[in-house]
Amino acid sequence: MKLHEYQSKNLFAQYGVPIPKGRVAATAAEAREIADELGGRVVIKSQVLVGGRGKAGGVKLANNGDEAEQLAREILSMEIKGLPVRKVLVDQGIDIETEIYFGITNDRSARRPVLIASAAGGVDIEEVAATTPEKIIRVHVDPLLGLRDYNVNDLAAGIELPRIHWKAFGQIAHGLWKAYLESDATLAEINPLVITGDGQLLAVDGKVVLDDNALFRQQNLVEMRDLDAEDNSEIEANKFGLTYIRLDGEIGCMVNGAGLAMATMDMVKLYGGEPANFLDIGGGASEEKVAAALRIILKDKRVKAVLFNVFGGITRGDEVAKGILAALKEVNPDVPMVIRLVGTNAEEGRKLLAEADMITAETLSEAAQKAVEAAKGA
Amino acid sequence: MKLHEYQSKNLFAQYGVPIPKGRVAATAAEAREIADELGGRVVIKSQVLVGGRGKAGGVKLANNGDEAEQLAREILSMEIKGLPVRKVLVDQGIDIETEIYFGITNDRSARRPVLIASAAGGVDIEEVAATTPEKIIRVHVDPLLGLRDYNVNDLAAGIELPRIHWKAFGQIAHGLWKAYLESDATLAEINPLVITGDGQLLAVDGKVVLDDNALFRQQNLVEMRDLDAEDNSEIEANKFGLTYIRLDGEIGCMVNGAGLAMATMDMVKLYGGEPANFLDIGGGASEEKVAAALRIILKDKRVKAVLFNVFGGITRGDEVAKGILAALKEVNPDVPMVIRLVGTNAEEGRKLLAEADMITAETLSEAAQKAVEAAKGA
Amino acid sequence: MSILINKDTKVVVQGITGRQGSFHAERMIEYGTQVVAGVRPGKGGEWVLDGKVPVFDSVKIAKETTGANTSLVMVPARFAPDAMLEAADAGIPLIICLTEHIPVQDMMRVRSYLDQKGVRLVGPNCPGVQTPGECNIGIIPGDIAIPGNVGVVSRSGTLTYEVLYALKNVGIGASTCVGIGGDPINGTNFIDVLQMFQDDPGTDKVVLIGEIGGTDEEKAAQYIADNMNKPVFAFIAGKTAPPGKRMGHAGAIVEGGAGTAEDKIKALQAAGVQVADHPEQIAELIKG
Amino acid sequence: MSILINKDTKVVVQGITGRQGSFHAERMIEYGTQVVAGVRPGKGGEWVLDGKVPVFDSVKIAKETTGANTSLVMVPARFAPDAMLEAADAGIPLIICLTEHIPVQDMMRVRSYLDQKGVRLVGPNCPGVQTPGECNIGIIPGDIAIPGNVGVVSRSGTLTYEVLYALKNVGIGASTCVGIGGDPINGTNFIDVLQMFQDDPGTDKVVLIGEIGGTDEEKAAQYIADNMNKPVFAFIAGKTAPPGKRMGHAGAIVEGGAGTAEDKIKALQAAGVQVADHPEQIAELIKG
Repeated sequence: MKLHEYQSKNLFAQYGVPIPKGRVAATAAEAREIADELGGRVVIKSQVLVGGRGKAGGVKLANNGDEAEQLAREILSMEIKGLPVRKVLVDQGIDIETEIYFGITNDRSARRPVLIASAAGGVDIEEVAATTPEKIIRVHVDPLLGLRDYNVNDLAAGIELPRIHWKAFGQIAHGLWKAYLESDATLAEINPLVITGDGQLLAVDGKVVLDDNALFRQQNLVEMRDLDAEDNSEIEANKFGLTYIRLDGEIGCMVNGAGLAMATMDMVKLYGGEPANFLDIGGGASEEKVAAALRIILKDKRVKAVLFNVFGGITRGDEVAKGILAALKEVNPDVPMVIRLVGTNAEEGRKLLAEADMITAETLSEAAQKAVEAAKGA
Repeated sequence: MKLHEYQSKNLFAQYGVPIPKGRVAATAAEAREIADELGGRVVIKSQVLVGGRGKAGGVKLANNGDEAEQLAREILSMEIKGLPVRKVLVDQGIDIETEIYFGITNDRSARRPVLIASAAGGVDIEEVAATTPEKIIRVHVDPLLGLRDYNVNDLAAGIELPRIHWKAFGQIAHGLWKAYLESDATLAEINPLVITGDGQLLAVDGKVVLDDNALFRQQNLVEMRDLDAEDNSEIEANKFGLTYIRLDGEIGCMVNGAGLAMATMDMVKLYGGEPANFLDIGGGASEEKVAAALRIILKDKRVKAVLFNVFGGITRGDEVAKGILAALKEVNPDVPMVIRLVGTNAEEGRKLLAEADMITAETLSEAAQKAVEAAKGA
Repeated sequence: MSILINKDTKVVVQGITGRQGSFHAERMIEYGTQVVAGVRPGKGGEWVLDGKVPVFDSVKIAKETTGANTSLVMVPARFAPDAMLEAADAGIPLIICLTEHIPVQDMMRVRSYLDQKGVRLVGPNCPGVQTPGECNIGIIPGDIAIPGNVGVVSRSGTLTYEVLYALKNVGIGASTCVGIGGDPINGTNFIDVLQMFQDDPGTDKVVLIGEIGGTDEEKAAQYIADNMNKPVFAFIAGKTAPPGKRMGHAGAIVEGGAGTAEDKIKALQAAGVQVADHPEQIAELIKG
Repeated sequence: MSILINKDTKVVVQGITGRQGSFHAERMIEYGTQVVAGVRPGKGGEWVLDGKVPVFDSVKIAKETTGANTSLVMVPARFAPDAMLEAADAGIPLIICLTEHIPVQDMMRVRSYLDQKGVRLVGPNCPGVQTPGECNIGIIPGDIAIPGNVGVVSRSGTLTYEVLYALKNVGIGASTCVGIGGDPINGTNFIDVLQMFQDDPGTDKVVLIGEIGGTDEEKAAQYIADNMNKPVFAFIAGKTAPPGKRMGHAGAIVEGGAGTAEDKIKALQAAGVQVADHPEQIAELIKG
């Protein structure tokens, strides 16, 4: 789950990280009011959960309340990469001397948190990493010890931060660490961390991504969730304990198990089709779950055929088949359905499904081929 | 540093450990008032920092306000093991069903915290450990992980705590752990932890010993310090960065280094004398420190001779001697002084001191022998 | 021969009184696995599965009483980190954790602690480990694999069943099948298992089933090139997965251009590994 | 020959810009010790001790730049735990910590972490380690010991100087002298050092200087009885110390009847150790 810039920065501020004065506004009038409060010179920043909003015109500088209102109105009517802008952050204008990148994330291969900093801040850090990797300083933190001062010293020395800023940087580092730790973030990022003309350090932009698996203990943060930024079908799938990801093809896929679901998509592609989605129905296949999954797949009008691939292991194949039949009756799809059922009691299952006017297959290859053909014929 | 029972229990209560209703009183009238508030049936407990106050008559049961006042008056006029009783804790009377011992301390040889529990609570746990060690359950806690629920389960299972009490016991364990951890305790002990007639768990008595080395970060707790319970000379010595411990003999000892100070005391004893104190003046020997140490030693009127044993290593012997001479001039002692000075520039130092009417010695043996003789002659 | 588990393995099931725990423990016993104990705090002294398995209050007590040497963790995600720490603290040398959805920061702490204790963890978010004919720990169906000389290691569940089943259908059996799990931070990686297979005299060929996300397959390829002389066959799932999306498994995500199926396949092929176009093809490739 | 440190040891001093740190670093250099670096965050790039020693912002940078392989920690108690963790994290294999008054709970955490990293810690609250004629790390005076074949290990500071000095006065030298420190939780105990001396061809006899508190001397006695063939001589301080009082050292306390000098002396004698009545007698006993 991603937090908006203003949510991220407010979170950081709670942990003592200094941020520019500013507030979020949902209307142009509010933006004007905030700009007037802040003395006129402000930045109007669209709050959308995608990157590249600056290039898309979603960040503008205003010199007074009039300009702020005008620009806020423009931005609030935009759509950036398909997402409507519903809020803008109105921040005081900052006199920027230097821009630093500073983030904390989980290093998968080191299996520990890593602090990342670069004196070349303000731009896409992945680009810096690709072109001038020596400008990126990484310091790992032991997960049982937590952040220590010496970790911060290594980072500050690495980016050659002037000594005069070490103390402020240390406080920001500890604040960012606590924010990362206590909100179960997978990314807590300040970019840029600005050194202002008068020598202050300020987190001018912020980004937080939370670990979806830890949301059960982050109720306060879950309330900040912006459902606008998420696919409706994915939200719907989540409710039923399904994992659904919309793709661009025409063959709907319903599979038990994430790895098998990916492999099924790959097979569709291999035989000349395009998968319309990733969908993992997980272990077992209750009627309710299968029906919900079918509804979600068929809501996508591009879908020309549905491919079921179920490895009946723990769950018996005949029971899976019955679940599917019941779901079909409820949803009543008008596209061809191909099913491949293997494992325990698969034979019985296949018989039940053949009677129900489904195309059956023995192997995954056969199933994928039949689904691609069926989609072409539909 | 030790906390009183009422201080310990209040600390525990801050971490969610249930304690009996009650308050501390400095006068008999206050005790009556508290007893009346609590419904009459109360326990009056002397608050002194020594063990065995129950056997000494410092804990009494009262059935009403009159009795409470009377007993509080008696207890407040007592002295227990040389310490005056200045306060009593007035606690509601508890209907005790079972008494459990529960403590957390630092296991020196395992180098980690240890939870200790016993179903045979309410009595001296060291006695239980000595006579029926199988009744003591010990569970170590990893210092980097902190207390985990399974540690508590092992403990509860070990003392065969009835299942119905596991949840309450778990909360108490986590509370006691947090108290131990956040106050830098070397001991946090509930004895007895009582199961009442109506099935509640209550910490009826409590004891906390703090790590003196961690007091710099425990300002709130330092304010609870009861100087009555400590030796005046030891307090005075502390102010000068000296470690002084009063003993029962007649030969005052002043030594640099704790190990050497103990060895010096042992030598005095070996040659038929008795040391009057342990005193470590630490590294170096500034005039100010030596003078303070001398004053403290000589305040003890039983002292018949003073033995200096200084290994001038880092500090040069002549400088040590000068410090001692200046201190002698200031304090002007009327008992014989024996000094043994070795190491860097010891020769020069010894010459300086011999002129100052001090008995000098080359070896520790010789010094101890001379001090014992001098004390007998004095 | 086999790796990790065999007929002498004694299993304690943490979470045996749960719906999943009791169901799968029963299957494991039917398979012939020695399930010697279950753990459920506060339920010590009870017996479950028709009196076949005693329940203890803690892993420590279970181990002391039954000699269990492997723990299967099947408790909910919020309790799983402590369950693994408990097993490690109790001196269990092998922990197999099936639990899905464990927070990443918890897993980093757990893994760090287990490493310091020298404890091997398989999983989390894995189907378990099976040595066909001897011992089955977890939820891999018992009837889809036969004993044999092919070692199987995989980040996936049902995709692995698919491969085992395809192998069985052409008469090829497995020495041991290890599901290492689909989480970004896990206990045992490909290289750990490849090394065990290379050293296991009962394993002649190895199947590696990978997927998008991370660089473990690339590292495995390097290891294979440098250290293995047994033939390795592979399948990588997720060629069609879009970047920036977690494909069901928390670890299956292409991020910042890294972790694509193409990169992994190239690396494996460069290491001499035969990479199948689809999972069923693995069986054909091995049959040769 | 020697243990722990020798002429090739390269020392980084954590806290070199402090009064104590700079004073003793200077003495160490005079002795001939290779003090290659100092650490003081925020002072990286400066040079101290008349331009002899470069200062770095962290141990990691100091190690990378100078190849330091031993750290001397001389920072105040509240910073010492982090200083030790930092040295361990930077990959320094030997840490000698002189700092006194470190909170016990901090030390338990530090020791646990250092153990997991496989780092050897000597101290805290110790005078350091000296290999006469080669290397001196800490505050043991340089002129009180001569090179020789007697290994010395001690919980005390000046009491150790006393013994070294007495040995020197009768012409006996030391292979290495290790002050393990007077704190209840420390890094290296008697057994660790006894084992090193037993294995060191340059050490023929061993002196152990113990004191009241804990049971390390008793365990050492057991170790000597079971594993050592080199003669061991001992002195135990604190025969006259009253119970329940910390005698200067945080670890020197008789608690609950345990840790008395009598118990330790008995245990050592039972292990065949010659125990001296007073420290100077050690030299006589060794001379024989």
